Order: sequence, then C-alpha cells, then structure tokens
Amino acid sequence: MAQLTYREAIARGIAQEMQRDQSVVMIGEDIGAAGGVFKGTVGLFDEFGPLRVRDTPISEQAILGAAMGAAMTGLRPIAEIMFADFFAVCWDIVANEIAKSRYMTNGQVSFPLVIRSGNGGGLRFGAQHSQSVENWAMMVPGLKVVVPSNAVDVIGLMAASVRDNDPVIFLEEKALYASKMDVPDGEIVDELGKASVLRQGADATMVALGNMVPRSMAAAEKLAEEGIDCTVVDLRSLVPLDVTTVLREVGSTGHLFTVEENPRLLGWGAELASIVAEEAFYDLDGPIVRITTPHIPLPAADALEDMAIPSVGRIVESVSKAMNA
Amino acid sequence: MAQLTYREAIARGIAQEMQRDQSVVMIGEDIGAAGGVFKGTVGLFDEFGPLRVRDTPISEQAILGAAMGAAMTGLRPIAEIMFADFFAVCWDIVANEIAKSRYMTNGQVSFPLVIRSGNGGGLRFGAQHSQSVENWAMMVPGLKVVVPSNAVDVIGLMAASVRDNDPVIFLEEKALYASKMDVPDGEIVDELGKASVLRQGADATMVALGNMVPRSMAAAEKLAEEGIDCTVVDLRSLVPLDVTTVLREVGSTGHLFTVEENPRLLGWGAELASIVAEEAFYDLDGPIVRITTPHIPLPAADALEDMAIPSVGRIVESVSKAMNA
Amino acid sequence: MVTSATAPAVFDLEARLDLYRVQLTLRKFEARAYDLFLENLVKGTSHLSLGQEAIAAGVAAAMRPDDWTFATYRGHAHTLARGVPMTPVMAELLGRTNGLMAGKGGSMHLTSVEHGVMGSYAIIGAHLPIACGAAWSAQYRGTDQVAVCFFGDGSVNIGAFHEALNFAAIWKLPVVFICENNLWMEYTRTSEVTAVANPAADRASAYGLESIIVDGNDAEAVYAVASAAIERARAGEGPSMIEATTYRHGGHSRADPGKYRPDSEVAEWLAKDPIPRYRAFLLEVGATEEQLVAIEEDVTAAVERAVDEAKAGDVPGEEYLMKDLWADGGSSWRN
Amino acid sequence: MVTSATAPAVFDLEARLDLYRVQLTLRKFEARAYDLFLENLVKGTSHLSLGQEAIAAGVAAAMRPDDWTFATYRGHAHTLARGVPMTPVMAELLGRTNGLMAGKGGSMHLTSVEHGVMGSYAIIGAHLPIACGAAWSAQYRGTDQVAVCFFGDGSVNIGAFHEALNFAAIWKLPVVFICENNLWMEYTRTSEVTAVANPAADRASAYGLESIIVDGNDAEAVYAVASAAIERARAGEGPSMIEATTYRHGGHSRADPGKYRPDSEVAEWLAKDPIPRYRAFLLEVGATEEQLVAIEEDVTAAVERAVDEAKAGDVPGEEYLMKDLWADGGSSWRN
Ligand SMILES: Cc1ncc(C[n+]2csc(CCOP(=O)(O)OP(=O)(O)O)c2C)c(N)n1
Ligand SMILES: Cc1ncc(C[n+]2csc(CCOP(=O)(O)OP(=O)(O)O)c2C)c(N)n1
Ligand SMILES: [Mg+2]
Ligand SMILES: [Mg+2]
Repeated sequence: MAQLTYREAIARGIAQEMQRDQSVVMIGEDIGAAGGVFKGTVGLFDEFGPLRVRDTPISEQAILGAAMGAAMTGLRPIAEIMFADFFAVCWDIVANEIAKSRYMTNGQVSFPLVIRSGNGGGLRFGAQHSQSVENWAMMVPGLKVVVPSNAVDVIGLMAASVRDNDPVIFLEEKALYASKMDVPDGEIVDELGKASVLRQGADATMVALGNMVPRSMAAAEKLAEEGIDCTVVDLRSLVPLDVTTVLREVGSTGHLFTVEENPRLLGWGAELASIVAEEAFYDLDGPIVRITTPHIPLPAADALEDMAIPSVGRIVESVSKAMNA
Repeated sequence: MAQLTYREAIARGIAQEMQRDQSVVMIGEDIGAAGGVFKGTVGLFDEFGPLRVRDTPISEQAILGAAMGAAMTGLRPIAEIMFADFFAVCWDIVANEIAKSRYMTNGQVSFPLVIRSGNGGGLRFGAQHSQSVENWAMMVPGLKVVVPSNAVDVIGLMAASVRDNDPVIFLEEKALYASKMDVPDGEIVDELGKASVLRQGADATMVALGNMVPRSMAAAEKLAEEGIDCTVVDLRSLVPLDVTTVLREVGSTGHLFTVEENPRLLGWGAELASIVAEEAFYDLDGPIVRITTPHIPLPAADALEDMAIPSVGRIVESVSKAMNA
Repeated sequence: MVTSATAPAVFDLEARLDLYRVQLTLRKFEARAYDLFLENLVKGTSHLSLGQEAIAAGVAAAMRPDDWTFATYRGHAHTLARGVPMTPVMAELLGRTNGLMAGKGGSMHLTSVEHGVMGSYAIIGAHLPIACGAAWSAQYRGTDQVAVCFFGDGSVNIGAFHEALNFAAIWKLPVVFICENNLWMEYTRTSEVTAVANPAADRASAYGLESIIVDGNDAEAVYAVASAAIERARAGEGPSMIEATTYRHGGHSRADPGKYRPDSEVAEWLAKDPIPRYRAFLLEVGATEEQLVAIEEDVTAAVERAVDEAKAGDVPGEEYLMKDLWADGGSSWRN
Repeated sequence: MVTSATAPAVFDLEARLDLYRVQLTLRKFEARAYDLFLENLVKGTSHLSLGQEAIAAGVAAAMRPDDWTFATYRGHAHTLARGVPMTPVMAELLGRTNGLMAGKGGSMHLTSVEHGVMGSYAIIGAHLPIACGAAWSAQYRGTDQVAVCFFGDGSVNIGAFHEALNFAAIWKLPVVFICENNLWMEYTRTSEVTAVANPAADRASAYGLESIIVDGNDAEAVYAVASAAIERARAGEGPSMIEATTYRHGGHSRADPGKYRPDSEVAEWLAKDPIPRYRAFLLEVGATEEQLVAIEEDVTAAVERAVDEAKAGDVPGEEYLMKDLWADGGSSWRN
C-alpha cells in the first residue's frame, strides 16, 4: 500500500501494462525524458527506453495516425494528446478514421489503442487549454470513453483500456493530477463500463464524472447536514455506459441530478437525462436537473473560472433548491 | 412565385445577400466556375466574379482560418466545407478559434461569417461522407447552428445567417437538395432561433430537424390515420434554440418525440429531452422517446443505410408503440 | 530524378504479360462497374482510375505480399492490383453480403487485410499518417514490411500530408508515398491552387527527401522507381515520395462528365493511354497478337463472371447493421 | 539570404534609443511579471520572451499602426511592442477587470484590436491561416494593410502551417510569417523532430518563397528584413517567411526551470543577450551612458506604475462571466 497521486498513478498504470506486453508502446510530445508536461509519464522513458516511449514533433495528426496504423498492424499504442483541447487539430483521425474503420471494414481491422489526454479546467489556463471534451468523444460511434476520478481507478481503468481491443479515449482530469490516495500494491485491473456507487442515499441520485466526483461527494456531505441524503454515482466511463446502475440508483431515489464539467449543451448529462426520461420515467418523483458549466468558453481569471465550473456550493444549492421545490 | 429546389435556393439566398453587401465573399473548394460539387453555388461565379467567389486548395484549415481572419477585419465571408464530415479536419479553427475568440477577447472581435456544408446521409456515400454533425456544432459554445428543411427556409435563414454578426454553421441537408417547393419572388429574410410548428395535433409532439422534418410530417399523416394526432415542430436552428415553442407544444400534448438523424449518443434530442425533463416535467404524460440513427457509423449499402436512418415507418412505429403503451 | 519509359527492363516476357493482364483487369473491371452505375445497380459514388492503371499495376508488382497498401476513395485499382479477387470488390460496389465488407464500406473504403490492402480512405490526407503508423509497427517489430501510400496531386495542400512526410522522415520509416498526379482535383486544376509546379516532387526537399518524378503511364517505369524506393525502405533507409504523372480519362466521380477539361488536353492524354501503349510495346518485345488476345478474352470473361457472382450476392439485412462496431462483434454502447 | 547584424543602418540615434526602450520595456515587464507569478499573484500559465525581445521590437518598428499582428501564447512581447500600454497587459495577467480582456483571455490570448494586435493563439499553428484571412481582407478591400504572424520553430511541423503557407503564396497575400527559432519546443529540441536543419527557411521553397534567415538577437537586422518583407507585401508582391534565430533565457512556461538544456548552450546564448549587446552598440554609435540610464530608470518606473495600477483593478464578477459570447453582448443559447 502506498500513497500515490493521480499523476503518479498514470505512470504506474502504464508501466504495469508495458511490463506485461512488449506490443504496448507510447507516443506523444515531450513524453520521453521530460516525463510529459503534466509529469504523467515520469520514469517510463528510463524503464522502457526510447523505442517504446517516443517523443514526436508537434503533429497531432501524425501522432494519432501513427497510433492507428500501428494498432491495425500488431501494436497496442498509447498516444498522448497533451491537452484535450488539441483533439480539435486531429479530430478527423479520431472521429472519422479510428472510430469508423472497424465498422466500415465489416470487422477486418481492430484498433487496440489508448489516447490519453489532459482534460478539463481549474488550472486557469483559459479557453483553449481547459475544455472538458468527454462529450466530443461520447458522441462519435466507435470510441470508448473513460474518465477516472481517483488514483486507483486510474491504474485499473488504464489496464482495462490498454487490454481492450477497441479505441479508448482516456481523459485525465488536470484538476485531479495532484490528488492523492492509498493504492494497493500489485497488479490492478479494472473493467470498463462499470459505474461506482460511492455513497448511497435515500433522497436523490447525483451522477458525476472525473473532477466532478469529489465535488459531488463533498456536496453530498453538506446536503446530508441539511437532511438531504444523496446517492453519488461515479460514472467512470461514458462508453460503455453503465445504464443499469444509473437506472437502479435513480429508481431507488426518484431524483436525478447530473454534475457535469462540460458546457451545458450536449454535455453527457443530456444523454443520461434522455435515457432516464424514457426508461425510468415512472420512477421519477421530480424534474431531472443538470448542474453544468454554463454554455460559455472557460475564462482564464481564477475568479471567473471558479464561478463557471460547478462548485461544491453550487451543487448543494441546486440540489437543495430542487428537492425543496 | 417560382418552383425552386433546395439546391437552387442556396444560390438564390446567397445571391440576394451578395447583391446587397459587397463585403459578403465566398470561399471553398470547387465553388467557382464549377458551381460546387452539390451545385449549390451555380451562377454565383458568373454573377459576382472570381474575387468574390474564390476556389481554394484542399486545405480546410486554410479555408476556415481565412474566413475567420477576414471576418474579424471587415468582411462577411461565406465559407464552404464540402461535406460536413470534413469539419473534422478543421475543427480546431471552428471550435477553438472562431467559437471562442469573441468571448476570450471580452468582445473586442466579432465573427460575422457563415460556414455552409453538405450534411447528412441518404446518398449511399458511406461513413465518411454522410454524417449529420449538427450535434458537433451545437456542443461548442459560441457557434450558432442552422439546418433548414425546405427551400424557402434555405433562403430566409441564409439571409439571417449572413446578416448575423456571429458565426453560423449552416448545414444543408444533402438528402433534400433535390426537393422542390414554391418560393415567393423578392427578398426573403427570416430570423434565427424560431421553430416552425408545421402541424398541430392534440396527442403528441414530434420535434424534428432538416431531413427528418418531411419524414416526420409524413409519419404524422399516417399516425393520424391510426387516430394519433401529432404536432410537428421544425426546429430550424439548434442555437439559438427555440425552447419556448418546444415547451409550449410539449405542454399542450404531454408527449415528446424527437426525430434525429444523428447517431444516438448526444444527438440534439438529448439536450431537448433534458430541458423538457427539467422545465416541463409536470406537463409530461409519458416517457420522452428519441427516434435516432443507431449509435453506429453510416453503412454505404443502400439497404443498410435505409435501415439506419429514421424512416417514416420507424417513426410511425415508435410513436404508435409509445402512445399505446 | 526523372526516370523515363526506357528504364532498364527487369521483366521477362511472362512478367510483362502479367503486368498487361493486371492493367487490363483494372481497366475492364472499372469500365464494367461504370456500366452498372448507369444501370443504377451501383448506388452512391465511385471514383475510377481509368487511364491511371499503370501506377497501381507497376507499384503492386514491386511489392511483397506482406507489404501494405493504403489507398484513397479512388482505390479500386490499387485493391485489385494487390490480388484481391474481382467478385468481392464488385459485390461491395453493389452493396451485397459477398462484398469485401458486406456493403458496409462501399466503393470508397475497399479493404482486404488478407491481401495487405489496409484500407481506402475518403478524407483527403488522413491515410498518410496512418501509413506511417503501419511502417512504425514494421520497424518496431523488425518485420521489414513496407507501407505504400497512394494519394492525388490535390492532396499535397492538406495539413496531414505535411505532418506525415516530416514524421516519416525523422523516424526513417519504411513507407513509400506515391502521388498520382493526374493534374486535377475534382473540378479545379491543381496548379491553380498549388504554390509549386510539381506538387509532390517540389516539396520533397522540405522533408529532406529526394525529388522523384516518373511517367505514371508506363508501368515498367513505375515499377522501377517503386522497387528502388521499396527496397530502400526495406533496408532501413527511410521513406521516399514518388510523383507519377498521369491523367484520369473520365470525370472525378460517377456524377461528373469531366467537361471542365479542355478537349485538347483530354485528347492528348487519351493518346498516351497506358494500356494500348503497353500492348504495342509488348508486341515489339516479342509477345504475339494471339497471346494478347487470349489475355484480353480471359480478362473479359473473368470480369463477366465477377459481375454475375457479385449480383448473386444477398442484400445485407439488419444483422449486418448492428455488428462489428466493437471488437466483440457487437455495437452496444450500454451494459 | 542571410542578413547580418551589420545590415545597413536606417535608424538615427533617436530611433535607436526608441528601439532600446522598447526592448527594455519587454524585458523589464516580463521580469516583473515573473516575480508576480512567484508571489502567486499571476495564476495559470505564461510564456515569456526573455531573450527574444529583439524580434518583437524590430518587427514592430517596421509595421504601420494599421497593420496587424497575430501572436502565439508567447505573446506579451509582441503585444507590448505594438504600443499596447503595460497596465492592461499586466492587469490581464492578474485577472482583473482593467485587463486587456477583463481577465477572460489571460496571458495566452492577449488581444488589442485598437493597436492592431489581432489576438494571441494558444493552439500551435492555428493563427497562420487566420493571419491569411486578415491579409485576404486587406487585399480584397484594397487597404494595403499587412498581417504579420509570429510562430515558433516547433510549429513548422503542424498541418496548419503548411496549409497557410501554400494558401498565402497562391493568393499572393500581404502576410509576413516570422518564425522565432529559439531551438526548442517545450522540452524537446526541434532539430530532433524536424526533417530539415532550418525549420522555416528550408521549407520556404516548398511554397515558392525565398529562404530568409536573420539574427533574431539583433533588432536592427530584424527590422531590416521585416521592413523589406512588409514592403513587398504592401506592394502586392505576396507573402514572405523569415526565420529569426534566438533563444529563450528561461523555461518554456511558468512551471518550467528549463533544466533539459545544456548549461553551455544557455551560457552561450546569455552571452548573446540582445539587450546588453544593443546597449554596447548604442554607446558605440553615439549614445551617452546618461541617456541610457535615463531610459532604464524610466522603464523601471513605468513597469512599477503598471504593476500598481494593475493590482488596483477589480476582480471580475459574474456580470463578466456571461457576457460577450455573442455580438449582442450576451451569452444566451435559448430564446
Ligand atoms: C479533407 C477533404 N476535403 C475535400 C474532400 C473532397 N474531395 C474528394 S476527392 C477531391 C479531389 C482530390 O484530388 P486529388 O488529390 O488530385 O486526387 P484525385 O481525385 O485526382 O485522384 C476532393 C476535393 C475530401 N474528400 N476530403
Ligand atoms: C496543437 C498543439 N499541440 C501542442 C501544444 C502544446 N505546446 C504549446 S507550446 C509548445 C511548443 C512550441 O514550440 P515552438 O513552436 O518552438 O514555440 P516556442 O514555445 O519555442 O516559442 C507546445 C508543444 C499546443 N499548444 N498546440
Ligand atoms: Mg488529382
Ligand atoms: Mg521554439
């Protein structure tokens, strides 16, 4: 058992898989000797050498194109897109090529690859380095989407992603890199498509993802003081989506709140709301409420960024208002 | 009054605006003498000349970068991205640059530009030339999103888009290019953010967009024969979104069906469902049902493509099943 | 470097007759496919290589069976030249279950992994970096396979081209890029929108590569430069880019009669048609008229057989729609 | 073409003292900003141009007030050099309402349309095509304005670079591209991932452009090549690309101590620091020690004033959050 940061867990999770399987290789900008701009790959270059941990030019289309071509010819690449915002410069490779080629070829090719990226706000980096793009990826058929909220999940979900034979967009929450937790020794392997119920309550169900998970947990503690007892579900992956757990937990409380960092329109919570409004409509005791960043780009100033992203205070307020309506 | 195709309406709408305003210029691949690959720009090169209707290399980032730079320095460009799927190769310019720069600069710059693109399936072009990407654009704060469903709307909404001082993603439904209707003579100018109620019914409200509008109307006719009387709303633009009309129409029937061509996860109907499930929850008499393309890339074969995209038959079946449940 | 049509003959007569047969197969297959479009049996779009066959045939002849091809939407020729049988290709155009991809990909996405045909890509430029990835895999695994990537002259102005070329060069990847310069994009002449005269060759130096132009209507000349490039790649000496000059006889795609091109230009290039030209050359170097006629009859019959077999395929049902999005064979996004 | 530090002097002493003042302002402003980061008053990230000031200063001196600048995330210097006052820039770094963009953009997105500073862009390569757009607008409207676009050596391998250069060349746009070659990307040496030795200059020919390299630590040499390029652009002769060699004294960004660089390399470049070098040159060409000290004291005082004024600004409230997404001043997505 050791205390690890979320950041350190990235490298540990990758190392675990690279030790096991020679076909796992890494590619990205500054991931080698420098250990990555978020220090997520520290030590891997020393352990696995320059042929397995390769620095690239600033050429995101080449990075992901290379990962795709390698995945279809026997490797299991882990590619890094430094900031999730940069998916926009290589979105064709992600959305049109990697996501579609298995289906188009009637299953002739597979894409066992992982694309890691620093996701989300909170670091005052401004609108082009702070986006939460989990919804960009969820929207495209053919991509799996994983967003861990803690160090243990980072390792287990990384292992599951690397071992998966489909392309996985693995979003690392920048705001959580420094968060710490106790991590068991030995191999950790998790499963994609399983949500975690982190807290069980009688009154309302909050569903959260990534950086919004600890905030939702903190909000649940405060709400408990107000007498509102909440379930908190950590979705962990958007595709596959653990609809079973969500429907069960909403069914048991009758109230759904989604807590989303992405801007409002077509955040993942919209999909969840539509599923629940169709499949669990008669279980609902009140409106579905989505707590999101407003539909704006993220501002740089700390004061403004803090207002934009759902805070513990805003979550408490929204839930409390709706439950007392 | 003349009968015009949807395709011809594009050129007429653009011509109307170019005659009025010298700062309106066009840029795109094969839009000049060739009149566009979908023949949407036929005649404009002859009327306005090579300086106002300019062919480009196959460089979508350059096309939209140029449109952006021109818009911030006094022009009102209309750029074409030939197939909407190709937004993926220039998504950075759309989502990170054009959409965000006004907000980031605290309003110092404006982007009066229109990006037209051939959207959607039905032409058996396969997964990389058939996508409905209205949800890609809706998701990004800072973009307006317009999808006309008939020739008159094409002209009026094109005028409104060109005159708007914000960036508009103007999606032309490929499957509708050949559709015809009577179009009044003279200037036509419409308004963004106003849905049309095309049919008023007592039992259920269908909300549709673009190519799904005529199919929903046809389905409503059939459903009427079964005794289910439907309202059909043509959304016309996703941003701004005419929430008022949707809430009113759902309120009056108690049932919402969305009819979407985009693949299931995070189609625009999800957002609508979440709005209604929050703001009109107590008006609902039953589950919200989304009728969408399954969450798959579009197959090329005609038989498969026809199964994938919501058909009149499938719409009828889904509505009828839910209303009789 | 410009190699001429009189590059050293490395072929014996048998190999030459094979090369003729391949070119003719591409020609007759596509001509027949075009008929089927006109009969509205082939839906959607398609892009023919009529007039450009010498490139696909010459390059394929220079490849090892375990090498990889990455093609564009204009990929019928490149697919067939690697030895993919005609029936599944034709059936794919018809959207039948006996198609290469059971109709799910269509004309623009022909793929046959079994034959090293690693896909046809319909977004300009995308497959250049993907080909780099396959080459990287060969390099890492030490298999000495080579990736060959075809693209058009109009594709040299898209960002992915640039990223891929630099990437291939710095990693010394075993990849050969082949620009089929047919002078035109869709309806616009490439020279009108390209800052250099030779779209690929004049940019090779920007990636530290040699400038190579070849007569793309001469299959043997193409073979010669492609072999040299492939062998360099196989030997670990890195990528090459070849510009092969040619012309498409028809329009850009099914819908296009190609009328924007001056008649004189079309006539000039029809006169350089690689197939009659190679036929004449074969007679010069010892082939008999009978041998050639036999091949021609054979190919015609084979194409007809393929059409019949393709037409006999089933129309895919719903079970095809929802399969093979994921490696588990299914397409479910929920548990 | 390589111009040396001894390019023809086109400056009188007064202009030279101005050029010194500008460079010193950039230097002292950023040094002071760095202190404020250390005090945790500046949040987020920031990228300094310490050591690279001669380029921003030299180019700005060659521009007309109505010309346009397009900068990167490393854009403090380029913004200030155009005459934007220090207070709003510093206040932007502090996230205050008196900031250039009221704190909404931050260090990486400095924009002052009033001064022709048309934005700073934080995604590598994106602003090159955007600068083309401004140049197109000038060309179409016949205003003879010129767009100047700065970028780094590591940015030459991204697709947008390539698309923009070709596009500018074929349309003969009045745009000048300036590559600030400081040898490094973030933590990786550009030469390790670039197929040519001179990242910009060795690719100019791929766009039909002349290869131009200048000593980027010599403001007057930079001025000379930039003037020539800007005048060419203004005269309708099309784009240019200039590679200006320089070095950043510190790390890539706030968080980076820059330790991956060999000490000897850093020392070598510190010895070529453009500012002491220009100071020595000024004394040689007739400036007095008193004149220089007066400027230095002035600049120091001005920077302190700017810091004080910036700190006096308000922290933005919610009314800033929801404004100016749209041209109507609001941010509503619904009616
Ligand atoms: C990114 C992108 N932009 C535009 C297109 C549309 N398009 C398809 S083929 C083509 C012309 C390509 O010309 P070239 O590269 O010379 O190849 P050719 O068709 O002549 O073989 C264009 C513009 C596309 N498929 N992808
Ligand atoms: C598309 C994209 N990829 C990666 C980054 C991250 N990044 C920011 S600056 C930088 C290095 C840029 O190097 P260079 O172009 O030489 O400019 P310099 O920072 O040296 O001025 C990188 C990789 C980015 N901002 N955008
Ligand atoms: Mg061509
Ligand atoms: Mg640099």
